[in-house]
Amino acid sequence: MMTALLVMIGLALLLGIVLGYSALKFKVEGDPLVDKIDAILPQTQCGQCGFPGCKPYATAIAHGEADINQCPPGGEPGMRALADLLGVEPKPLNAECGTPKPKSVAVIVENLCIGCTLCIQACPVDAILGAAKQMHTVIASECTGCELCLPPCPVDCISMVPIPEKVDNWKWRYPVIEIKSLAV
Amino acid sequence: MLESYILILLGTVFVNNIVLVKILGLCPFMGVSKKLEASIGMGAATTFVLTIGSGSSYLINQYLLGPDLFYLRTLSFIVVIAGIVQFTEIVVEKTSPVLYQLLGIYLPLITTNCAVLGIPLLNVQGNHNFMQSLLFGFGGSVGFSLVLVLFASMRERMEAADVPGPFKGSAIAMVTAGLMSLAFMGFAGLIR
Amino acid sequence: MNQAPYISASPSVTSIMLRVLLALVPGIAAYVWVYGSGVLVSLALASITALGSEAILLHFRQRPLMPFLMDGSALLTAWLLALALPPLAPWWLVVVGTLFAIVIAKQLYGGLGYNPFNPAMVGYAVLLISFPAIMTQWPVPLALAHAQLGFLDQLHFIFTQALPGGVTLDAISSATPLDYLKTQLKLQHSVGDILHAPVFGALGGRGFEVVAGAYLLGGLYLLQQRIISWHIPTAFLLTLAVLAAGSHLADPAQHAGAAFHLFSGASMLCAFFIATDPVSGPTTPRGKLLFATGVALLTWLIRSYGGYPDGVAFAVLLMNICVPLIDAATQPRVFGHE
Amino acid sequence: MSLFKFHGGVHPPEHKLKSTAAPIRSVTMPLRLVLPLRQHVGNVAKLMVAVGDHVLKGQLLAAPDGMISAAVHAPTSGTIAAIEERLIPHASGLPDLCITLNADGEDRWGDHQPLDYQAQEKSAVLDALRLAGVVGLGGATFPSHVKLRADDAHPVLTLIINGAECEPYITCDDLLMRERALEIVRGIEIMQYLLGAKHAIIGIEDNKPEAAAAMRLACSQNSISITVATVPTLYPGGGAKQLIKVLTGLEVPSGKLPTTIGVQCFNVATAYTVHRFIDHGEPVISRVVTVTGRVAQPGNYEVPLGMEIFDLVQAAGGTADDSNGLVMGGPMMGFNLPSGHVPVVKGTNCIIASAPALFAPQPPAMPCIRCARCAEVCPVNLQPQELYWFARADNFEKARSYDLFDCIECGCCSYVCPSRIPLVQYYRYAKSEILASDKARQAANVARERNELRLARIAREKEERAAKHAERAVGARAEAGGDAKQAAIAAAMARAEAQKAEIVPQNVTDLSPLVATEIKAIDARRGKVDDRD
Repeated sequence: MMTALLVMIGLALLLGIVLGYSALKFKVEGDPLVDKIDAILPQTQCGQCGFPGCKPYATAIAHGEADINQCPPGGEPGMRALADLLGVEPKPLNAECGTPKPKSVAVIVENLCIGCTLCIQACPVDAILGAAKQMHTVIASECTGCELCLPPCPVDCISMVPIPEKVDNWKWRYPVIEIKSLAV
Repeated sequence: MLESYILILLGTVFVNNIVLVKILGLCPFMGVSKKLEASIGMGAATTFVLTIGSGSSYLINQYLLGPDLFYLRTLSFIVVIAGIVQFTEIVVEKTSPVLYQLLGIYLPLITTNCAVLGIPLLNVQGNHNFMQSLLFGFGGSVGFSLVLVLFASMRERMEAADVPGPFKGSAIAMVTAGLMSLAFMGFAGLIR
Repeated sequence: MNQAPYISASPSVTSIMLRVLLALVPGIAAYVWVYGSGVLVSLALASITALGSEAILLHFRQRPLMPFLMDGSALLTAWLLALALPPLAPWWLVVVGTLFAIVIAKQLYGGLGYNPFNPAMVGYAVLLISFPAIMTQWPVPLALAHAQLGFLDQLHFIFTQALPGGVTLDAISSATPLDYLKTQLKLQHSVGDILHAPVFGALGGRGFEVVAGAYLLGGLYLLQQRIISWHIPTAFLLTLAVLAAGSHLADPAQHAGAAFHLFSGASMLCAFFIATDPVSGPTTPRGKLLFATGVALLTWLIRSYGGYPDGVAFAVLLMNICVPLIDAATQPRVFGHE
Repeated sequence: MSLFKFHGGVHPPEHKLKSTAAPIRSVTMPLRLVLPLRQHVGNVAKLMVAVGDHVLKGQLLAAPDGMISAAVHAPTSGTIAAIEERLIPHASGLPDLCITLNADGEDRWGDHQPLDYQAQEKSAVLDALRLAGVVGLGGATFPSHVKLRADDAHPVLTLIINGAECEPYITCDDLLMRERALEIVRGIEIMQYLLGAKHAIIGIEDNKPEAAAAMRLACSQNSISITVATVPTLYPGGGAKQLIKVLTGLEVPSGKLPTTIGVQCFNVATAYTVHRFIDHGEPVISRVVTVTGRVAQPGNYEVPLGMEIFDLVQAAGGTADDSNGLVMGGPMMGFNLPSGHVPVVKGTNCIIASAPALFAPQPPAMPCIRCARCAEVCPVNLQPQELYWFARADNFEKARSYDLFDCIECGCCSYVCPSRIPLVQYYRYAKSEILASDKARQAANVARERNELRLARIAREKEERAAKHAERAVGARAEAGGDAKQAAIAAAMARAEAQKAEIVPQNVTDLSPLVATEIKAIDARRGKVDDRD
């Protein structure tokens, strides 16, 4: 009995030492996964996921505190990319966080704008130009469509305008395979 | 001598493939075969654990336990394997965070992979010497890795197949594993 | 409305499959000549089962029936399986094998174009493992048989396993040449002695070598029609011949020669009809060579050292497993790439 | 000279004789011309005129915007009637900005002079070409002045002139070479001078012996050495990269320009327009278009740009009764026009009046049986069946790694597919999805950067303000007597605190320390922002 105990204790001790040493030797600094996740997120910084930006959401996913389906701007493809990266099953988007919308940009109705600068402070990417008491305007190419400027506006002069399909952003459609629609 | 070693190796890889013939280690076989990359990592990790585990189990069984403490066999094997798995996990996390994430729960679960415990126990049963044990462990894990990687490559291709709804995912993977096992039966009798 | 390219020049899937079926006809004719017309019953049984089960599954899967039934792929699977089975196999064997091939190996994976395994060979391997005795019980070629069975007798036998009065099972059936060779080798006989037995002809099994020759003929037609590329048949036959000839040279007592291997068992059928199945095979030229070499190597290994008399089915299935990796590893150099 | 081979290729029926019987015919100047500002690859041209302006023939209507862009000119004299979005001949069927020009019937030329190109700096000549609207007329419409700019890092040794015209039905280059060989050779001479190329090779497929003979004759009358090479007829032998391979044995490296291997390639029609501009001062205002298929008088027509395609087809005798649509380009790579009421543009090389008898309706696609016929004919040696497999499943990364972007969309794979799968459509779909997602990724990177800059700026401002506050506080203490004000501020701050406390943050339970610190840091930055006001 005594030998058995000793043997097991010895084994455990030995393994403990090896593991302890390797844990020190191979210590992981920082979290490279966060950046990988952040690279997939659309960087709208819209906060629809419930986190105050894309990076915090990425951090939360990396630590298993948030699900991969909370990003409506990233939509289905974004969720799939995350599922792929993390090796988990894809799941439908969480409707509580919002639903994917066609990509839009904010447009300020300029004759209504009172120049309060509230939207400028709300914009996470500094895409709104203007000064106090001056009319503001949105730099369309920089706007991420996060809608964060909508609530602060006291006169509701900002609207989201979907980006129309033009010759230069037009995409080829998925070919329709007719065989499935062919009745017997 | 060399010939017998080669036969042990070939025998464990193909004829007595641990997954498809002995039907051991199915949990990671089904779990980590969705992506080729992950399956290669899993194969490498398992090969490492199994080879070292098989060798050290032999040493423990032979020199530490002996015939008196045979009842500690399973227990001590599990302890040793768990230690090696832990070590592998630490190394993988350091060297490849993405692989670490991809392997997920299956990495620590190598501990409970029945193949990993099965091989040391089969070693004892077969009265293998140290070299044979090492080769048996290595061959077994190479066989495991081989079919895992082949299976993963097949599953990646099947991803785009028009599989009927109820059979999508794990169900068709099971069917495929079965058919692979069927194919591996062709090796029967090649080497005892 | 159409989209570019507006023009097309290629035989349809159906016409490709029909031409493959046509290429099997000489083989079937030789079969009938050697073994009697019982094989036609097997072919009919397999065809009906294949089309019927395919139709039912397509119906369940809510896919259009006609284009998929007409494509001829189910029929081809059925014929290949029926030709691989013993000619007087009981009806239920044919039905079970075909069902397995069509339902499990083909339709579960999504039907035409999606099956990773060769359906006919899956059906064959399942039967071989489940019913080894029946699967190795081949009729004696008519020329050698002590008793002749007419078509009706054969039909009767297929459905009831009953023989006409005065005829014993041994009188009409024997082991296949490959099987016979294997058992005799185990009994410490040398190849030279064994090949003197009456079941062996000039090249392979007596009678059967004619069937194999007819398959070769059909295969050449497929090559001429460019339905199959030269890679797989050439690599398969060449590898098998080299392995057999080499081992025969090294140890003539233990190994049969190249001609025997090429004209026995399913070698010819495999070279032109089974291994060339595009769906479950590789697509790159180098991949095809690799695949066929692997099939030949495994076939020879299983025949020479394994537990089964013929290894074609297992060899094809084993190489089917490797196809995705083979394809990935043999991608040709793309224009403008190093 | 020795020729080389490229992988694959197909031999579709040519149908070229139909439109080569008659010489190039001219059409009457239409009353109204529609000129899209986007007739080329690159940036949309900048408008230089306004509605109501009267313009002369050859006058600049829109100037190139940036390097990769091309000008648009008035094909005749008249008045600008409108500048608006109109339907253009584009596969998308979407409208784009166009200038509508009402012809005044005088067809009066504006000021135009030949250019003594040897007396000027090459860069000045190229700038002039840029303003002349010269683009590749083979169909790609890439601005030619960019390709003609000699690059010291990659000197061009061989100038290749593409007269292969491999697509069925199209014969506009054939006829141009037969009838205007001297002019083309003159254009080649100018191009060769600009590029500093050692020699020039004209590649012509061997199904155009008349054109090859005409070009040989023209070359023999010219002082510079130009080789006329007949190449075997094999589609897509007229693809620039394929022709370069056939003529020189060199492969243009993937994703690189032909200049990296010392080659530059132009279409014969482009050479012709270069000659027209340099020797006559005429910008690109017309082109030769093949009108064929189910029309009464198939043939080649010299058409002013902007002419409605419907009018052009009428000029060719109108369509037959069974015609069911118009295709721009050839049967292998063309596309359906959204309507006949779209203008002829610089890229319009061929109009085919299609009919079911001509182009049989495509049967439903069957699943891919992996027969690899497509791989056998792919001129780029891709594995079309694998690309299809990935594109079908939206597995874009995999498709990209199988070199999807090397696909030239020639249609050979679809042409031989026994399952009649519209393979090219899948590749186009996958390509445009990948490009869109790349664009989105770039935008996301910019947004991330801007967001980080903003957060940094806010932090910096907060610090500065804190420093200022500290300074002021020191001063205030010295002054004293500001109690009432201090109290008011304190009260306001308390109110703000209370308000803030009411806001309950979401998802903050069970956070890991890392996330918690992250959020805290952001809250801190926010606090700074709030403090500012």
